Amino acid sequence: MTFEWMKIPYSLLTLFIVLNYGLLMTAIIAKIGARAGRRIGIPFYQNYIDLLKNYALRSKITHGYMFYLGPVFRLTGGIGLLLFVPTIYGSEMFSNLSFSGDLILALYFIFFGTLGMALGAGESGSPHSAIGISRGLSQVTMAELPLTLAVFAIALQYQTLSVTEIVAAQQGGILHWTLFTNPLAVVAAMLAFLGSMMRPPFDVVIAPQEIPIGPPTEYHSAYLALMQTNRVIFPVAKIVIYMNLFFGGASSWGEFAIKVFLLYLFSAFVGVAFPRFRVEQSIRFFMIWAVPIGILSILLV
Amino acid sequence: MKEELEKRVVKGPDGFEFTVEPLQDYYCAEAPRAHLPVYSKIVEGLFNWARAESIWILGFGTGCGAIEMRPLMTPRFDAYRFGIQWRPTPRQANLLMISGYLSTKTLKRAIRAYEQMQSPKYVVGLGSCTINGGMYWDSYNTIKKLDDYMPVDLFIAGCMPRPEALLAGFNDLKKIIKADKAEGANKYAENFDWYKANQKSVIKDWDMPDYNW
Amino acid sequence: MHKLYENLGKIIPLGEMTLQRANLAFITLDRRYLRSALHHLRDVEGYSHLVLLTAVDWLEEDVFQLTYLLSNRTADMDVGLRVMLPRENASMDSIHDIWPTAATYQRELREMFGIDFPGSPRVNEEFILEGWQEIPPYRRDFDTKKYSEENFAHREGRVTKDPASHMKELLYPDRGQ
Amino acid sequence: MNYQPDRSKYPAKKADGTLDIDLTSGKYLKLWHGPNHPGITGNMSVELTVCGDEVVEGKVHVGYLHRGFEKLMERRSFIQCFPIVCRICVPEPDFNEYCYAAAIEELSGVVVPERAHWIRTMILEMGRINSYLMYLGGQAGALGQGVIGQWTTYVRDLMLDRFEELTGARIYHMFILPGGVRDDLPEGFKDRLEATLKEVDAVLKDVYDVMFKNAVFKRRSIGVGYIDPAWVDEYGITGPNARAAGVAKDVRKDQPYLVYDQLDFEPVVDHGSDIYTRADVRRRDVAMSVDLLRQILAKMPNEGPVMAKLPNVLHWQIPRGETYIRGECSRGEYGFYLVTDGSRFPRRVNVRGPSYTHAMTLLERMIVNTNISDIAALMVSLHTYPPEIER
Repeated sequence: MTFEWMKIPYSLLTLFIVLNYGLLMTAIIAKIGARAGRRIGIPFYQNYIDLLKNYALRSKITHGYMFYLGPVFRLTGGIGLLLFVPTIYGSEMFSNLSFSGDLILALYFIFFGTLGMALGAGESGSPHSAIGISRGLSQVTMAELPLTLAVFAIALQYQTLSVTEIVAAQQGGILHWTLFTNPLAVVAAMLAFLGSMMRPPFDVVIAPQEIPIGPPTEYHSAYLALMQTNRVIFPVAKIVIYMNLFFGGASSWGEFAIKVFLLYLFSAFVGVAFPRFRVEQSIRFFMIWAVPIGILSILLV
Repeated sequence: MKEELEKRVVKGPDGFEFTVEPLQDYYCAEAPRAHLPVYSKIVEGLFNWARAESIWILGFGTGCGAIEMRPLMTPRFDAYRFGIQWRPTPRQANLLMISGYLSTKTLKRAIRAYEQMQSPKYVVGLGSCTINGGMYWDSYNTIKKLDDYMPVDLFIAGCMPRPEALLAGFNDLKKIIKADKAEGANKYAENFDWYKANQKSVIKDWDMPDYNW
Repeated sequence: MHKLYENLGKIIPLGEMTLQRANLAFITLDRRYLRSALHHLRDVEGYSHLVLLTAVDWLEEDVFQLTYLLSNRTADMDVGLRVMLPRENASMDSIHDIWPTAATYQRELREMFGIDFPGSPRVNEEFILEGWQEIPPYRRDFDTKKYSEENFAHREGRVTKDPASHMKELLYPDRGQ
Repeated sequence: MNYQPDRSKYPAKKADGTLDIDLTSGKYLKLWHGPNHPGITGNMSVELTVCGDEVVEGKVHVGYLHRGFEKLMERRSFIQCFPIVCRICVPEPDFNEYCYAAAIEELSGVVVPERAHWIRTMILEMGRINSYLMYLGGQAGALGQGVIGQWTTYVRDLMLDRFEELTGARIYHMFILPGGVRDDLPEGFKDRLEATLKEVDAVLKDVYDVMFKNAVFKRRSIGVGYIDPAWVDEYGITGPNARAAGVAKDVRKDQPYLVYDQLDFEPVVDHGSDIYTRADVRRRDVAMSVDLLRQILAKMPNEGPVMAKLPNVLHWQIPRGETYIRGECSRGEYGFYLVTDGSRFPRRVNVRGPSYTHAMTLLERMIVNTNISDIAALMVSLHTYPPEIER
């Protein structure tokens, strides 16, 4: 089949929509979290201002090449993750550059940003960054494991590695969703989801009270702005994967918005109510709970 | 000079010997540079608006004033509404709150924190003791006139200033920034020698590089 | 309290005792007997809590007064031991082996009064001040006002009034000196 | 869980007892917590030497807040000392005022009217509640549970409103003068205070449900930061830190001052002696203070003077003498050691803050063998305020 160049501007359009949606959604989620603390919270357009301000700072300093590349890698991870899975099922316009093997690629991209961040922050030379990196890599690895297991379970269940086909298999009524056809895999994946969202109880990587503030300690102005951009794109992209794999995908932007919002809210609610685990505690948590569930889900398929 | 800042030969864990000269390796010897507004009037106006609407404070409670910072961030006076929030690291902060008197020991740290912030950066002196020494006008350990040691954009008087006063002060600071008069960083870079002379006249044991990024 | 004074007096010679309250007394004693007194008070009499250790500078008599304040919680009794030291190159033996927390007090005294406590851990490290070059600030002959006027830049416009004369002008303006 | 240091990973000790740490070996890492650090309690700093995730040595550095109060007060007349004496300890300033006033009254023989005692007790208990509320928020925040701090600080603001209508100031009240208190209670103050106490009760219940029942909070705090009861006398531990270790140290009970002998209460004592127990003891202490305040409002005499007749304060000379006044503040035993020499100025004032021993020797002892992640929680659980260490 020939590659349709029209896909590229379509994908960029997707990217644009997702970026704005992410900026607004994270702000609104922050407002909801503030309500838990009886506060009003930030205005919903605050993220745009912060972004603009960080790009507008006048002075930048660097600690070496990898210091430049760290945020770039991270952003690449987020964008790549988004671009290689279909955002909206069934619409030629927003199915992006998805192809038959994109599930594996997506798994790779989820991890890619963290690795790039590790290289960059390691270069910055701040001991807090170093500690944050060691924590982050170990924890993200542990959080990835259940997800990978769950994804294998799904792949076995639907006998395909293409996200599109998986979504296709889930169409036709809520009961066809993986959430009901293979609940164990979904549970394992949701635990992994919590673990990789950098919110309590699994945010020891960037815990301000211990290692202010972990990997991004040395990052400022434009670098920080890049990472902010990624911090709104990456979760949405990740949630898109979850939505496609487990919650029947989205066939329209409205459905997309609602599902993503609810999934994000799930992690935010858990984050508001809980203090944070220590890193070895969280690793133990994943080993004891998430991983066995994932294995079990594979065995059951 | 502190001994860990002196040039020395270090034997690495792999037995490989190498010389470390911290002033060269860890610090940048270059003096600060004034970053003048380069863009056109409209763009700078937009940028200043953004800077004013998202003020990130460095979470460094240098004195008693820090006790009123927490009510500032909590339900009664919710400063997040105005785009104000804390950043734990100086790299990402724009505003350094000198919350109350500065002992000479803290002044040294405050200077380091200030110099690590990225321009444009702002300083707000909080409480009477930053203006003229206040209660501690005859103390042997606190500075009396903050704006001799770092460029202060705004003073908030009172001992201690109430959170309402702080919010009003933030609004004034926003006005100053939007009128792009808050060029403290450039002022610091231009009169660098004068500030350094003042700082060294107070800090008797100057054991750090003159300018640390 | 007098009973304690007698018991202590049996083993070591004591100076005079001032009974401040029913449950607070200050006893003067010579520095040679301090450690034995502390041991006796802590192990026999049950004064097991070192409340504070501080110094008073009697410039006129040219002595430092070290005050070791001990407390007996169950009996609700406090006793303060006063030890007089000569001011020039004052030095006292450390008690950080009896109460580990005394090391901190001794560090402060070393820095703020210049009283040396040989053998106390980290006693010569800077504790509160940094790069201090004058005489120790808590001594009476150190004038903090003069120091601050000489060393710090002051902002103009501050007026200082003697409270007595100021109030006199305010209240009785008609009456002269 | 007991405290068993594992010396195996440790650096060898030098002759003078200090650890022999070779930073270039790449095994150890120096890490500074503070002074500019969100996890530090106030403006102090801890110099950590970590091996992996474990701390092998910690040195506490204070002095960033030193203003030289004890020197400044030596050149101010007795009444002039009052504006600055409350600045010594920010979160709970009333104890400085009370201890200093009581010391002056004892040395100069001023007799305080009965009603002033009650009002003083009420103010001290209100300040104690403020300080504890701040602590609870900090303890949860040190473990990453920010919402508790929001709730407690909100109620603390309500309490500060009561202070404001009573004294006219939020933080520094300057209300307790020698000879009594500055003014009588305003009209209808008791009802409004009662309303605020109801709010405190409500938030205490919320805090208990969300914080103390939380599985993650238990996992982080139970068994961490153990204080051996034998250390209590060695290190001069007082207050909740000692009470959580099973030693019922409470000056309000042991040496009743003001009107505490007329109030009915039992000090809160527990035996876990870890972070969780200390937090729990303090939470129950808040409840006790609320109860004490209700008793005070009920038993307080409604009429009577609140200020004694003083000599001319401008020429007030106090004969030579020395005394020590102590009180139980929210961190432990707070005391003033005052020496007068017959002149118009104090000869020597020494402030004995509880953090002085908690934050220095005790923390340096406890911080060894803890995980980096636990240090913030450990420091907060000792409830230290740097200003009273260095004054």
